[in-house]
Amino acid sequence: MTLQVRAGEVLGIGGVAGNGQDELLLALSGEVRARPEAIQLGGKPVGAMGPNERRHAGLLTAPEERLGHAAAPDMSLTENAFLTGADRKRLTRNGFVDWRETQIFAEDIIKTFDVRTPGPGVAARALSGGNLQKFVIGREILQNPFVIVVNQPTWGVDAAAAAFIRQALLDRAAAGAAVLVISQDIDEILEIADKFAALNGGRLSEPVPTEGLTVDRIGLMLGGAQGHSGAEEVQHVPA
Amino acid sequence: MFRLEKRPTPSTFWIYATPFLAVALTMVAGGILFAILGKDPVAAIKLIFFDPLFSADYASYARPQLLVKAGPLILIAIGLSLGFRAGIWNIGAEGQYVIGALCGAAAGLAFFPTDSRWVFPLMVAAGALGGFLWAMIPAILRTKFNTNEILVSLLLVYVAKQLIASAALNFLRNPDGAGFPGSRNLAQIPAMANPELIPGTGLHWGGVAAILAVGVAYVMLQRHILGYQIKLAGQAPRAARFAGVNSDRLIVLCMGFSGALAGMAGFFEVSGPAGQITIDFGAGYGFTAIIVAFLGRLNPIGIFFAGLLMALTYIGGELAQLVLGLPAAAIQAFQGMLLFFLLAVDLLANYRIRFILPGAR
Amino acid sequence: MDLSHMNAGVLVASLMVASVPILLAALGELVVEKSGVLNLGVEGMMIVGAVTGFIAAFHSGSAVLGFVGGAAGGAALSMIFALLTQFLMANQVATGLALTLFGQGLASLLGQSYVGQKPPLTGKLPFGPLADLPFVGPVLFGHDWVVYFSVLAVGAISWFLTRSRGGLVLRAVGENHDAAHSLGYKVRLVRVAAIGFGGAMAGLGGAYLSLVRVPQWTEGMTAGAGWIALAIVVFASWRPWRVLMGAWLFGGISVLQLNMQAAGSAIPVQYLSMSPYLITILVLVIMSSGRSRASLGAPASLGQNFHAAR
Amino acid sequence: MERRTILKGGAALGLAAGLAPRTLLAADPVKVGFMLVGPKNDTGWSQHHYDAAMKAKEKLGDGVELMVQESVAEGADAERVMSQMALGGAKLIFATSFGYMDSVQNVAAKFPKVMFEHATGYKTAPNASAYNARFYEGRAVCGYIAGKMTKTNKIGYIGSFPIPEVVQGINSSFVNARKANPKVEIAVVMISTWFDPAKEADATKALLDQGCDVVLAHTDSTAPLAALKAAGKFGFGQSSDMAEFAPAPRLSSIIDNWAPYYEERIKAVIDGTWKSQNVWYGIKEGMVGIGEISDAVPADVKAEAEKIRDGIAGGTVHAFQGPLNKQDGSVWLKDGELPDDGTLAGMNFFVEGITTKMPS
Repeated sequence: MTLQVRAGEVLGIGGVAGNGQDELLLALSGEVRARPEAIQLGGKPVGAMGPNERRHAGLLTAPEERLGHAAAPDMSLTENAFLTGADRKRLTRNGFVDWRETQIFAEDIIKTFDVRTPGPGVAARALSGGNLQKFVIGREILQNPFVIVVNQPTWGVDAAAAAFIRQALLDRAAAGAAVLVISQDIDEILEIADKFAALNGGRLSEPVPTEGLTVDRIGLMLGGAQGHSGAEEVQHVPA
Repeated sequence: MFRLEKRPTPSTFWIYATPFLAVALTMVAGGILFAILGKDPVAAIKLIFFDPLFSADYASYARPQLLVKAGPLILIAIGLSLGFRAGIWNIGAEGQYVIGALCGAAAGLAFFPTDSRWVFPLMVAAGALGGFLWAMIPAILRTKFNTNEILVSLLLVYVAKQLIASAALNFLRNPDGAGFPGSRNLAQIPAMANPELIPGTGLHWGGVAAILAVGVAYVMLQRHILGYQIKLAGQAPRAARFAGVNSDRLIVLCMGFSGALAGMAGFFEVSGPAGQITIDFGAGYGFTAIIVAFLGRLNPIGIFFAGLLMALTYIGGELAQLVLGLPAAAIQAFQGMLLFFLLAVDLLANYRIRFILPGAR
Repeated sequence: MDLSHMNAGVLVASLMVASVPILLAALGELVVEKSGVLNLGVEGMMIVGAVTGFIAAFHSGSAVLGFVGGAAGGAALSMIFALLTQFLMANQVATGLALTLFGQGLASLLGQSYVGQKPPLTGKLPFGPLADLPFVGPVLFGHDWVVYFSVLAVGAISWFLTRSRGGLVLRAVGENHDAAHSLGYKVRLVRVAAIGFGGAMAGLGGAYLSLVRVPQWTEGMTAGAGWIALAIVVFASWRPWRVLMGAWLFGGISVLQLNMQAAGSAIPVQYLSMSPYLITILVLVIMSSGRSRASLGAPASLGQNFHAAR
Repeated sequence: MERRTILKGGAALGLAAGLAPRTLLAADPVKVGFMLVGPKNDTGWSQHHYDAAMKAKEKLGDGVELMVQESVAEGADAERVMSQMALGGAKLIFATSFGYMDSVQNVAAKFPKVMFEHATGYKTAPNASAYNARFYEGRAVCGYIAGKMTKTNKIGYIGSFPIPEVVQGINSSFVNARKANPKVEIAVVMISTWFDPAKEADATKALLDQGCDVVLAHTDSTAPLAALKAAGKFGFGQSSDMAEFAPAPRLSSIIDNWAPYYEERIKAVIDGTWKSQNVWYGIKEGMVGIGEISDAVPADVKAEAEKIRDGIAGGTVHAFQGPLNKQDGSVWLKDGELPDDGTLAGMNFFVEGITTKMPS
């Protein structure tokens, strides 16, 4: 599979669940590693890096499963803010966690992303799905990523929160980041993405511009008509 | 009917109140047990919980003994608690304890006779290293060969016991001991002894190490990134991978740390209260420490008090045997009850009990 | 070393007998763990089974009733564990260890007036001339009924877990209790039943010690067999036939090392004494290397308490 | 009874607060502590000490009060238990396991007014005695019977650890079995524990599988006798008479008989005549007993065995008497020579003819 996302661009990846969405995210987040050149960030090979090094390089991700994967259910929001923010928000000093700074970061997420919660000390599992999702997406976006990858960003989220999250992703693209949205919600992709690619049986189609894309065409793509195989290669090209 | 409802955050009141409630319930249930055995329940309970601390006859001696007995339990339990929090099951601390004692004693006795002041620190290091290396066996088998660490660490306890028995019989046997098994008595060799540091407190270097370990573990869990990773790996393993926690590294660290602490505890015991390597060295501290770790809710401060409470029931239990002639088995059953109650009432801290009418929802 | 005296048939026959207590207890624990519960109290349940089995046999004069009593005693003790972990949400590891402590104390108290008494005999099954066949005789036709029962139990449990609906439910509960709950299975009930079964099997194992192996009631007579049983379950990757293999491997090496000593082996005693533990570890390393955790068969919900939110 | 003691203790507490150990009231009985390494009903080592303590108390009556502590681990626990006994008013404390030796020395130094008796060790102090039994004398009699009774010319010996006491027993059994039967061989199994009935049974079976038909056990349970009974082979009672296994498989037994010594020493404390000593008593003093020799043993063998027993008691027969060589063929005892107690006590070699290697 080869895919390329440019800075300032939103690429939507559609497909029926179970066609490799989770694997794609794990490969991009660094939980599953590859050859160094398999994934390049501004021409820099990052494929062999683990999650933290990729974050350091500016590649941030938000997995589909909120409780248990993107966030630890029994930890507080502050602790969950630390989960991915430790490096880019400089939340450690000589290996020690700066909880004050971390809490400020968590409060910033809560405020900026309108997370409805009594405070950053609340456990993640006490939040509603939409609020936790806003927190998770907000946590990544507020770290100013060069590339942000989200899987099912608005799954099970109420309409208002979903709109908020989509807008935040668009804003991030406008600020110069490359945004990769993996979603089963085709309407969502058509709404925010510049280009669309279909994921089918672990294969990704050639991306096409979303503008003027017909429903029939999408259907064909999702069915695998334009399957396209090859080495897994993801590139982020600076604009 | 009643139903349990998980609290969003544990109740602060019940976190502190439950141990007292559990002790009170144990007094009642244990009292019934003692009464069935034909002993005065009030006297027995008083001997177990009160006399070691306050009686004029026993307290002056028993109180410092509390720290002697609790020291190794706390030291081992602190190490274990980190692994348990991360979901790494080191059940073989008893083996690491025994090997630590063996290595520490052997390192010192290799220099016998000596009065160098460097021998004791060397022995501490050797003890910690011994426990560390013994724990590395399950850790490395787990990370390299995916072998279950519960089984390996547990079976290695028996191997360690064989090793120490043959050390007592052969290569560490006291050459001046008329052919009898057992090493030289380290407590009688000034350079290698681990004496009571402040008279009347029972505090020896092992106790100091235990208190230090409590402090270090507390700070680490609260403030250090490693503590954060440990908690994360235990609570949400997928989130830990997402956060970039290296699970192999964590296994090696946690096993190594608990092994080193258990090894140190073994050495401090052999150089102080026990004195020598004997065939039967190792009185189950490594297993009791597992209970202590959980009684303390895997929290360093909790473990400190859980260790003292366990020690109290041992010492008080001995008194009850001596004075009332209670069988040792009754004390064992009593301790089991105390643990049951402590574990059961923990429920109140984490859950709310709601009474509901049948049929209603 | 003179090993010419070693008779393979006799050796195999002795290892079959020697491993019965471990085998029974490990089979019970296997079912418990398959349901997602980790009960470390096997040693405690075994010793209580040993004493209650002895008491039942002693008073009834029937060894069979003794085994029933042993199973009942182990199961009764396991209900304390069930109450604490399934209803009061207590930590399973700590509760299991406390159960061992309590069980040992309780067993000594119960057994105080039975020390030095003799139980009714459990005889070998009469196979007539078959028992005199070379090798096959002692191995297949020279045992008491419990030995055959323990091997049958392996088959029965294997069948139950893989072929029966009940086994399917049990495994579903152990793999993912939330999903099992949402499918309408009674997670708690299944687990309590599994715990009780585990207790009964551990009790049987204990009773085999006090009624056949020793046969007498003595304090502390299980001497760590329960811990070995726990290790065997892990060794077996939670598969019944491999429990049998593990128990026989461990029992076999234990018996073999004693035979080698008796035959005047040149290997130092201390190494022979360690050998059952070391070889078990070694075999496990060979078997488990290169496999992922999932394929090792540990039930995914093992050790986690279940609480239905609604 | 216990209740009264507590109340009295409370009164004394008021009178003598701060004085430890508490001064005895005139009417108080003498308190005697017994520290056991196993449970008091383990049917073996600890039970015999406990039973002996009870017998001694029975003889001495109300003037004696026992403080018993079971299953005390060696090391810090032992030291604490003895200290608490001393603080609780014990005048005399029996520590009944070898591993307590250094703890006894430590506690004895802390409580100079309390007397201590340590079993099977060698260290003494002005207020601490050592006492031990010459078990090997009893083994000599059993070994002789075993040598006569074996048909396969192979006897077995189950030991715990290769410590001097066990090595003495093996050597003594073998030397005297050879006297009875020059062709006899001995197979030794060490099970690395004093008490594990199942393992003891396995070890017995292993020895039987290797062709032994008489097995001597030096571990605590009756499991070896039960296994021997099932196999129709012979053995001996260990520590106690184990008469329930007579006449077969139990041919005779070697009995630990501590009671007379305990009675004597407690009485000495009551009378104020207790003095520190280091004794090693055998058949003569009655600390080692030979149980009734069963009818399974032919009359002439029985008579021979009894002659050895009485000879040892009378000092005319010895378990070890030269010429005897060590396992490696070097001379241990010249013709007619008797070993000194020092060598015997620390015995760490096998005699010639035993094929089992001494672990090193």
